Parts: sequence; structure tokens; C-alpha cells
Amino acid sequence: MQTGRRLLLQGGLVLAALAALPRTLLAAVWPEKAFSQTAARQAMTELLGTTDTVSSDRIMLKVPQIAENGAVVPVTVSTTLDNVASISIFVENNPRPLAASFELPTGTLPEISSRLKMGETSNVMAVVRTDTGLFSVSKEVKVTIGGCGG
Amino acid sequence: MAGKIKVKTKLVGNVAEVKCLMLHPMETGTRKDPDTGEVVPAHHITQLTSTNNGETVMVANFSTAVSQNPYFSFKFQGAKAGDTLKISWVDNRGKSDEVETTL
Amino acid sequence: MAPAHESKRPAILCILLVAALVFAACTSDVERQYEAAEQLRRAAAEAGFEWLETEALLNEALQLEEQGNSEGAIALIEKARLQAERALQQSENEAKSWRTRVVGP
Amino acid sequence: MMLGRESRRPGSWIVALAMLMLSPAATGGPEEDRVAFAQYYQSRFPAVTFEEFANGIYAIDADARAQWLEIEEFPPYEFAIENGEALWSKPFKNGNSYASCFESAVPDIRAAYPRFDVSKAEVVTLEVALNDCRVTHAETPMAYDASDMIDLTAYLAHAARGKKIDVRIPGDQTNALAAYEEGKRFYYSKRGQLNFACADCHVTSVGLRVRADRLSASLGHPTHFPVYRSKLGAMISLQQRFAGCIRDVRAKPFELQSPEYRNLEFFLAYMSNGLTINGPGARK
Repeated sequence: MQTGRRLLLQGGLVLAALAALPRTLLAAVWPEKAFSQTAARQAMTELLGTTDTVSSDRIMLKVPQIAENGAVVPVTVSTTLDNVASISIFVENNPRPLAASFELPTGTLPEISSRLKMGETSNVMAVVRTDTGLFSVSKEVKVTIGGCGG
Repeated sequence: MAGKIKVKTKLVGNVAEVKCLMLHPMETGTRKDPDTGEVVPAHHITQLTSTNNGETVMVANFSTAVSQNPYFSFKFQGAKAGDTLKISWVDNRGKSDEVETTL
Repeated sequence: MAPAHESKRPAILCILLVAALVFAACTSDVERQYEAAEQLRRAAAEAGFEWLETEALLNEALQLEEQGNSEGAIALIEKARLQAERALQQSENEAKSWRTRVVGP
Repeated sequence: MMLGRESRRPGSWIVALAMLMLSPAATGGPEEDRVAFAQYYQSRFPAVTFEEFANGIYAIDADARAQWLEIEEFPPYEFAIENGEALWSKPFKNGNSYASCFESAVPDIRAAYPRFDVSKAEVVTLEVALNDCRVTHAETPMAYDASDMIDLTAYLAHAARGKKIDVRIPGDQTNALAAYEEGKRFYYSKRGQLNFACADCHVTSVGLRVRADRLSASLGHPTHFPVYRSKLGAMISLQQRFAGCIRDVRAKPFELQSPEYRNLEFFLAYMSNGLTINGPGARK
């Protein structure tokens, strides 16, 4: 909560402005610089301006403990936090850790699913940006080297 | 080529659930062609945009870490039967595709 | 055991020796060994038991020979020959022993 | 969880197997083989119903099953079904269509193969029948690994969902029985540098791990093909999977639709008689 308050003070105004973007004004620029970073912390800084996030149990990150196949890892992120502006997913040990980032206009529910590639066992982190700050949850997904496909 | 984006929608009250599947190689740029041994250049969807009756309901930014033939689902409020939902994507080579469906 | 039999043996040996010498004079060691290994590979293939790499080993051997590396070529041919031999052996074993694995009556 | 229950009783399947082997059954005709085959897997996995074996490895691996179900939410093979349907409906240059080559309606075609064709004296698979149809109508046959070929079978498999596998070997057809026996011999013969038979992995070691992968039961293998393999990002046929396994034991794969593979498919499909067709499928 300590970090949360600090973050709130630092970025609260900016974030509040971003969170409430009307549907037609969303920036449609692909954040190339954030996507090209090779370290998770740098990718986060590029995308979100900071690496300070508050760990939150109000974010549900649904990932398998052991991926059946690193090429297709089902990921679902949802949250009960209010006023969510974006959800970003980082796979820390991937060559490019930022996997995807979703901008949610007002009215879009904070619940997204996709399938990701994972090169090796790694923490997967979901970062949710709301009008009050950045919140995150992490889970480890084990990726095993396959044999014959079963 | 028929149906490079497949969309399934479900309306519960005023909440629309959208599931889509896109036909795209999502090349990482690190994979080697098994026949030639040459690195296959990165080729991936960068951005997916969805609008409902012209209003943006989702902007998704993808990296090469999204699986081949990407799957993506989301939900939004304020939907009603008969709304026009549009999903479009662009990739890093400037190619694009879009599909329109009625809720 | 029969004396008549024994008396023929030196003659056959003689013919074989001459044939071998003539063959050797016309073909190199590599070619000869390649042919022998290739024949075994084909026999294994015909039996349906060829191994994955045998053919590739033989092709690689030919390339090495073309580059003047006969020693390397012979090493690969020898490997291929052993593979083909064992594949043939496997097919002979399996002709009977597959039945021991059948589930059921 | 299913596995958990099974592993608490490690000796039970051995006992069951021993009983099977000792049981005074008649000589091994196909039907006796089939019953014993199904019983073997059911005694290995007592918590898994017969029907459930149609789901392959996901019948016996709960973790993998959960991820598979998520893929099935919107499976990538839907593109293949759609393309297959378009190909099926497109007339040939002479105006005829695939439908003209098949006696049964679309939902019944998949289940009619593989079958033993008496006049050709060989096993005909769905893929071969499709190519025969093309040739009859002056079209060039397709390669058996062509995506269009596989998509056509995906469409026909999808249309056949819910039908049962029903391979027949009429008692008076010695050729059909010989083809079955050949397939059976292939299945149980060790081959390749690793000296493995199909049965070594999929019967003896079923449910165990090869590196990270759990070995699937052969009961049910033919129900769900063609499958989308996420590893490849593409659809593959049952016979391409045969070729993959054979390469994995370091033996030289046979040509797709070779007599060897067709007979193997015939045998395996017979072993799965009574299971429900649920193709196309999604696999890792």
C-alpha cells in the first residue's frame, strides 16, 4: 500500500486523465519502443512510465501451472478493480517480455483472454492501470521441453 | 480468401462477449526455416481494433508473443441486438484485414 | 567332409580371388564399400525396417568422397552399413517376436 | 485426478492384464483383438469411461485437458473446416463434384472409411477416396499432405461428429483379414534405431511420460483426426502423425497412404470401433 500511495500521488492526475478517455479518442499508436525492450522492467517503464505496481488480489490471472505447449498458453486476465484503462501482460523470460497490451475504453469490461507463446519457464505478470494507479499480479508458468507430442 | 477473421458474439443483457480468431503466422523473427536454414523475418499483427456502431470498444496491441492464428476475447457493456461490431487488424508489414458482424 | 567337395574348393577360391582383384582394380575402396552398404540399406528398406539416417549418411559419404575426403567417407559408410545390418536383424527378429506383444488372446 | 486414482492402485492393471492373458479366449480374430484392446485400456484407467477415450490424451491427463478445453473455446481448426466446406462445394471443371463420388450423405462419409475395397483388393482411406474421385473427374490428385486435402477431411470429420467408428471385416474376405493382420503386425513390430513398436509407447507405457509428454492410448487415436497441431500451426492427418512417430523412433517414415500406413490405419480404426467420431481436433 505504501507504493500504491506514492504512485497515486505521482501519477494520479495523469492516469486519471488517461483512464477516462472517451471511446473515440483512444490513441491508436502501437507502442513499438515498449515492445522492443529485452528486459521486463524496461518494457514496463516504456509502456507505463514506471515499474512501481501494487500487488493486488483483485486481479485474476488465469494461466496453467505447467503449459501443455509453450506455443499456445491460454491466458485470461480479469479484475474487480474500478475504472480500468488498460491491461498489459509481460512474460518476463521471453526475448521481448511485453506480450500484449489492451486499452479499454469506458464501458469495456476488464476481462480479456488470449493465447501466448512462452519460450521457457517464466513469471507471467498482468498489470492493470486504473485511475488510481498500477496494480499487478504474477504467476509462474512452467514450460517443459516436449518429447514426441504424446 | 474467405474468413481470415472469425468472430463469435454472445449478448447477455447489454454485455456483449466477443471472441475472435485470426489467421496469421505471427512469425517471431527468430525462427529458422527448416528447409533453407534462413531466419524467417518477423511478421505479426501489431494492433487489433474493435468498434461497435463506430465507437471504439477495444484496442489491443500485440507482440510476436501472441500465438500463431491469434485468439482474443473481450466483453463490453452498452451493446444491444442489431449493433454493428467491427474488428480489424494491421500487421508490421502494413497488411490489414477486417470483418463486420451484427450482434 | 567328402573328398570330392574339398577338391573343388581351391578352384572356387581362385575364381573369387580373381574376380575380386578385377573388381578392385576397376573401383575404389570407397565405391565398393558404398555399394555393399547401399545394398544392405535397400534390403532393410524392402523389409520395411530402414532406419532414419542411413540414406543420409550414405549421401553425405559420397559428398565427402567428391571433396577428396575418402577417410571421412569410409567412416560414414561404415556407420551406414552397421545401421542397415542392424535394421535387417531387427526385421528378422520382429518377424516372430511381434506376436509376443499383442494385447489379447 | 483420474490418474491419481489409478496410481493409488499400481498393481491392479497388472493383475487385470495377467487375467486377460490367461483367459481362455478363442484364437485372435479381429473382434477378440478389439475386445481385449478396449479391456486393456479400461483396466489401466478404471476411472475413464470407454467413450472418453475418444478424447485421446485428454482422457487421462487432467492438466492438459483444462488447457485443451480453453483452445476448444475457439479452435484454430475452424478455418480448416470452412476451407474444406468451400472446396467440397466447388464443382470440378467437368461440372461434377466430390459429392457425386460418394454413396452416402456428407455426415455419413467419414465413418465409411477406412474400408477394404474388394475390387481394388486394398484398404481405401478417406484421403484415397477423395483423390480417386478427383481422378475420376479428370482433376489432378492432391498431395496427401496438401492443406486442401486435409481441410476437406476436416470438413467431413466435423460433419460426422457423433457418428461411430464402424470398420468391418467381413468373415468371407480373406484379403481384408490379411490387410488387418498386416496393420496389426506393423503396430506391434519394433522398428528404428530406438527399437520401439507403436505398442511400446501406446500400450505398454500408456499414461507414462516421454520427457514432458504423456503417452496417449491407441484406443481412440483415429477418432479426432485431422488435428490442428499448435506446435506446427497447421493441420495434420492421422498418417502424418504416424510418420511423426516413426521418425521419433528413428526409423524412415513411409510414404503417406502407402500400403503400410493404410493397413495400420485399418487396424487402428478397427480397434476403436464403437467410439464416436469427434474430429477435427486440437493437439499440442
